[in-house]
Amino acid sequence: MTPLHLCLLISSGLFCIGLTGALARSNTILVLLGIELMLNAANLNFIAFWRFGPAPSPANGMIFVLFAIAVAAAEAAVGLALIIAVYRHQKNIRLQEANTLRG
Amino acid sequence: MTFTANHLWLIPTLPLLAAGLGALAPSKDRRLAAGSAIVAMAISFVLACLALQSALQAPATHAVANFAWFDLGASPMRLGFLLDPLTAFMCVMVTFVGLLIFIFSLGYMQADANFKQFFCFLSLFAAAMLGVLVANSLLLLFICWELVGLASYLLIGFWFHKPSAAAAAKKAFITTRIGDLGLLLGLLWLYDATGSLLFYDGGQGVLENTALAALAGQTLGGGLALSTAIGLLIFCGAIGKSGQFPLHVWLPDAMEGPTPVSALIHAATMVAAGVFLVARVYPLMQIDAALAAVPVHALTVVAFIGAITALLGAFIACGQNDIKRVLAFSTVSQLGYMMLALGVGSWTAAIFHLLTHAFFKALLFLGAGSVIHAAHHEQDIRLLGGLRPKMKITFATFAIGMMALSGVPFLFSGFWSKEAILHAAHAWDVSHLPLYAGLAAVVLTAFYMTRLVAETFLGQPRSAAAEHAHENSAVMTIPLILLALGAIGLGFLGTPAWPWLQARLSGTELHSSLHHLMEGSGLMLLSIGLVGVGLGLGWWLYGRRLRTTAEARDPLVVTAPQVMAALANRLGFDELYAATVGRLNHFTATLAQGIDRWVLGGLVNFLAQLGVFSGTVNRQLDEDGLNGGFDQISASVRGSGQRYAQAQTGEAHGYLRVMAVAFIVLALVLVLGGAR
Amino acid sequence: MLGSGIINGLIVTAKNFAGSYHDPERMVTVEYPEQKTVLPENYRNFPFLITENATDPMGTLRCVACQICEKECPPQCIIIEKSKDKKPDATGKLQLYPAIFGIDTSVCMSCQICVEVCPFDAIKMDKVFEIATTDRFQDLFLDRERLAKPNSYYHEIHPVEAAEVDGRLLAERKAAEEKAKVAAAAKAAAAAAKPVVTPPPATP
Amino acid sequence: MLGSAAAAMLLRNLIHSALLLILSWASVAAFYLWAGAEFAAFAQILVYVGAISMVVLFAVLLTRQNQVADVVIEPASRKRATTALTVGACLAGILSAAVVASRFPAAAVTAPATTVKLIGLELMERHGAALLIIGVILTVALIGATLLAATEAKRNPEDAP
Amino acid sequence: MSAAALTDSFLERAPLALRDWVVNFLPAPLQWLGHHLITIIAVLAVFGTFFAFTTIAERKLLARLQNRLGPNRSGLPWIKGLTLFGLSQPFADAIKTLTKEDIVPAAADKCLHFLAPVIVVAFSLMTFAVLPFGRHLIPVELDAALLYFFAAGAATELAIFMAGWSSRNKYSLLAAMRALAQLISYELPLILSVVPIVLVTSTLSTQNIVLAQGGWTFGFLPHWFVFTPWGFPAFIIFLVAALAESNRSPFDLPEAESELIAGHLTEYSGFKYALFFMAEYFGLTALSGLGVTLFLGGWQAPIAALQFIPSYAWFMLKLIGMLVFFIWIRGTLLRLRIDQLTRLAWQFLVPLALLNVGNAAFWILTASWSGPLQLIRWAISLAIIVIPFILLGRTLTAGYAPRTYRYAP
Repeated sequence: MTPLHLCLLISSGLFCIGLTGALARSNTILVLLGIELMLNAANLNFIAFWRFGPAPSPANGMIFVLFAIAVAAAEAAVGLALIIAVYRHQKNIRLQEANTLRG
Repeated sequence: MTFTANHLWLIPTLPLLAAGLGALAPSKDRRLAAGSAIVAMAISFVLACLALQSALQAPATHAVANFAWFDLGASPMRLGFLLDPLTAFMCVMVTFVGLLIFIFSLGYMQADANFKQFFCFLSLFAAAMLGVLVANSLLLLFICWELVGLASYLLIGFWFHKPSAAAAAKKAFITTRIGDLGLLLGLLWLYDATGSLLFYDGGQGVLENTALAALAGQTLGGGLALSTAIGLLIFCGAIGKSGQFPLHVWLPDAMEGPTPVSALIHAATMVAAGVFLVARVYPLMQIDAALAAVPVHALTVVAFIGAITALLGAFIACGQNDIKRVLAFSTVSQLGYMMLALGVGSWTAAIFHLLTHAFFKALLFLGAGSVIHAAHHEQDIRLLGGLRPKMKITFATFAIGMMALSGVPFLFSGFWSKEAILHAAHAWDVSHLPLYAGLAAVVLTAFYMTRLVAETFLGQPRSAAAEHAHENSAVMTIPLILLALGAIGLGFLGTPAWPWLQARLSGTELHSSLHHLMEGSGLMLLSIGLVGVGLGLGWWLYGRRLRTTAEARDPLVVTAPQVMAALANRLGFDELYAATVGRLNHFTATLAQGIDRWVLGGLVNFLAQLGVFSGTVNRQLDEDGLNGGFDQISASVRGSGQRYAQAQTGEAHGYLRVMAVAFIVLALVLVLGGAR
Repeated sequence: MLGSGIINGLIVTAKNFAGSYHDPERMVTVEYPEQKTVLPENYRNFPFLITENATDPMGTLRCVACQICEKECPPQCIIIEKSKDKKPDATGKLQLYPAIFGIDTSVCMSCQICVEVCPFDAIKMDKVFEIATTDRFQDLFLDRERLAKPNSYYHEIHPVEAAEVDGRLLAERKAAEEKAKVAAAAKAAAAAAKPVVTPPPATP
Repeated sequence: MLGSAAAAMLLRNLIHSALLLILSWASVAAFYLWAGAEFAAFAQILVYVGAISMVVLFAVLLTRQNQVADVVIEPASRKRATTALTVGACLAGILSAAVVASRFPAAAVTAPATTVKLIGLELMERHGAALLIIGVILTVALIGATLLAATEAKRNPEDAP
Repeated sequence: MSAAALTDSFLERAPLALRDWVVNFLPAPLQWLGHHLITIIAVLAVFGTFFAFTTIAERKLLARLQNRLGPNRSGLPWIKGLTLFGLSQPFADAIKTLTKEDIVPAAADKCLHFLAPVIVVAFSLMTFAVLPFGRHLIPVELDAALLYFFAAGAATELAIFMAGWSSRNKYSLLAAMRALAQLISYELPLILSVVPIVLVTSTLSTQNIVLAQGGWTFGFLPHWFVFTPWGFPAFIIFLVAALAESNRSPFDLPEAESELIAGHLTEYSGFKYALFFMAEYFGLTALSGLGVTLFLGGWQAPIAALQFIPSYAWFMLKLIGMLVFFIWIRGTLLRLRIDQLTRLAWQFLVPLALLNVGNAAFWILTASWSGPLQLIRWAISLAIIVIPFILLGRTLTAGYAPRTYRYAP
């Protein structure tokens, strides 16, 4: 068991928790947060491979993580704004009720 | 300190700063917006003069300052600035004319509510235009080029509350975009072919021998050299921006903008950008001329487009009644001249004409602006008249501009630059058709300018607006006077006897002797004669019997009503485009409907008829068979649609679940199948 | 320009700062136990009872236990019990006196109504403010002995008002004496008239 | 990290789960620190703990609903939770099996020397285009979020036709 | 004395020498622990006392600014009549708050209610870790120190939210939201005002930034960043944003006693309240320290001739100067309204800070200019910032004028 294995296990655990949360919870905010957790798990992997990977390049993993964080920030902002807009429209934020786009 | 290419970025930056400042300033703060714009322009002018002085010390070299913008994959995307006589001359012209027009605008736009925005836009335009001039990279040039387009859009549509202005702005924007598409394609192709977009880069640039040879060496299908194809695509951009045939239609409409804008953008600077672009990439355009095997040379196309435009513009100008539109078509025609000069191989003549034209056309436009401002925004020449005693300075300067444009010999700059072009056309060995077109245009130019001056300034006032006109304040007349001086004096920089400008531009030795003047005297005499014919014709038709009322019919309309109607209608180009390009859209849209209605509908009709017919034979069978069949088909279609729609539950959880399951499957496949 | 106001303000406070060290006039602080501010003439807080003579406070209370103030007191913080006997007052007249006179200052609201209604100028407003105690029941209930303060103290704390009151009392007393004299004279006359049939005519 | 994340997803109290999530983000940052990625760790804290958490908390507070309504657990959501758990467990099993089974080349002993200056240079030069695009995305997201969340302004009476 | 001798003089090294001397008593395996513990204890002790004296200094100074005397009575408990100018007041205050009853509302979220003050103090103390107090005195030398500072500072927002929410008091909650809005709004100009420095020095390490400000022109004009045309506006923006970040007057809306009954602190009493109070002063001190580090040359002496005074003394002097300035501001300016506050941040500070970043970029681009060009460089750089300042200021104050009082003489 190398540190890399440990990191990957942790990150896959985090990913699965995020996924389960996103699937199970009905509150849209929590679904969004679950997705954020999955993103974090991916970032964790980047850092893990950057640090313990076979051919570490000086900054690649880090820069990936920075970009991912920036995108996550944008995503969170837009997502939460959407949630607020939905809330204003239908007075609750349960995801299963936001289904007016169904076929 | 010497001014080098490293300092060149200052020239466009200053107006840009002024634009930013103007955007920030409160809209009440007129003095600040205008003041910063003018000061920035003045400093830019001084810097441009320094640049010129520095460029003239080594006219044959191209001083560059390149820098990496960012890395694109492995290769850096590099931009740069270029200092050579072409850039320097153009910068001086743009900043000087721009400065005068800025000052003129102080008076002209005085009463406008959006005064501040106007100067902000003007500064933005100046910055973008100067950016085009100093760019050493086709990409940087393209960026600024588009910014110029944007500024032009904003300024044409400055009085956006007028529907016609808004429409004209849109038209100009879209029409030039068609050309820009070509430019963009050319740019991409060039980058693909050479891996660089820098013009000059110490032997690595696209305009330097290595790249040119490579470009000319490759041929495409049909024997077309690669350089020709790219050159023509780039030329598309120039066609759009410079209002060349067939994309000239936006330029006259652009006159809906405020007159200083027309003077600055649509006479002196922006439209000349196309000419500048071709002159800038001239080595690329020119390289295929040495190849005999190619079916068409890029420059030949340029020459013919130019010739057609020159003649066409002049023709249409004869039939216009709006003072600014006459000048607009005249601009189109003059730009055609420049293109013609480029095409026939004398880019120095083209730039010479560009510089002189910038001065006298800006002068004419500002004169027109002065008239319009004095006559309470009356632009129809039939309703003007009799302004000469009321507006002496305007008349005098306008007349100078008119004579420069018409090519009245010896004293006026237009004469010398036009002579240079005609000589070049004469020396062209491919065809003499452009020369004849140019000569014809000379007659027409002299004719319509005479008509314009006679109608506007002579005779008696034909409307209340013209009656109450009066001379404008010094802030408007002084730029006119300065420009008039330029319109006279500039010509002597490039006479055949002393072709200083041409020599400096091309970086060759200056040969001055009167002998050269004599050499081409035959052609010169011919063109002087043609100018005389034009002037005389104009005088005979318009000056001799001055119009007394606005309703009086134009003498030409009396003689050739159909022709004049067509000219007034601009030879129906707009209608043509509406009927072709515009209609194409409509056509494709209606095509689907048509297919629906006629083909399918016909089929259905036919079937229905068949049904009716068979119904008479066996009604029972008909209802069970055919109609039932239709019902069944439609029902099944609807059913399948519903089934598919059910997958679209609108529930994000469902989608997420599907994604998760798919992910698991993917992971399984990877783990079981492809695990190393 | 934006910010000039801020700078002006900073200058003002900086002047305050510097001034507070060399210019005692600026200071608004009074260091209390050592220094005290002079209270204004009309300052008042709780009532007290006036005695004529400082040496015998209980003997010379002006109060005659008429109980008007007790009835009028809005928060009902005054308690009075009349005496069984009578004592001569300042004028020598026999009057009742308060056997018990108490004011609960934890209830008193300093409204001064008791002073207004007192026909004998016996209760006045005090100026003390150091009245903090450790016991909030006994110590805040002021009895007769603690309430009684001599007239000279009244002159000390409210000189103008006290002078006016004394003047009025003096005038009243004089008027009463005159009246008494006249009444006495009349009485004497009446007494004299009884034995003498024709009384001498009264003085005009 | 895992514990707080799991608890966050389980708790009924939204604020608590949000705070726990923040804790798990912070512990991710701690992980970065452990792995020697200082810059990423501080960026993570600054962005997640400093900014995103605030947005989340604001959103939670702005969209609060009746506490009562949440208590009723519909059968549908029970079913959904079971499926979710199954899916999550499956995935966890597969991933961990895969991770355990795979061999990686030997790890580098020390963390790669990454200075802030190096990151800055890399960002501005090699990844300049990406940086520009990220900037644009962030700007657009900011404007979009503001537009979405902002209440529609009352129309000016002058605007009416 | 030569420069090298100066930088290594005994005084300069004294604190380090003391630490090493103590550490040497420990067994070798524990030495690293002792090393760090001593650093932590030193920071805690110095800034704990510093905090105590800041409170008394603030009270006395404020009093003087308003022509009052301020606390001057407290002495020592066992000597009667000794007042010490009231300097022992903070200790009296501390004893008072410690012995006060700790009230937790019945409905409160007890755990969070307890955690909030702990977190806020912990994180505000953490910020001290990267401040260079002296030439050799920096608790932790980090490559990304500035980023660390702001990351640690960001956590206080969380604590404020926790305090407001866990109190179950609607005023607390509303005030916490307001405080958050303020903190987030001002975080932006704060960070943006620092960006020019990072641009110019191309480092995030605080120690390197201080080193970059070393040197003097003619021996008495220090090369501090506050004396550059981009550094001065950045410093001003930093000051304003720092005031707002530490909830101090005139931006003390979050705890405006008269409006919000002390905001998120409403339900706190006794020691927890004291912790919040302490965290606030720690935050202020840390931000002032950062300001000193970034703009005022950190521990560099202002005049070359004064270098013999140890560097940490200079740092402390400058820090005290900053704090005095903050107190001065508090004694002068009135509290802003919430709309004025946000408007100031978004319409004035942020655009100005962005422009200032551009200004710094210009400064770097023209770094090679010299001679008369240097003057032009200064003029352009000043123009870049001053003209927008005036314009933005005009738009910001449009419609405001000195009030005219109808009935006043």
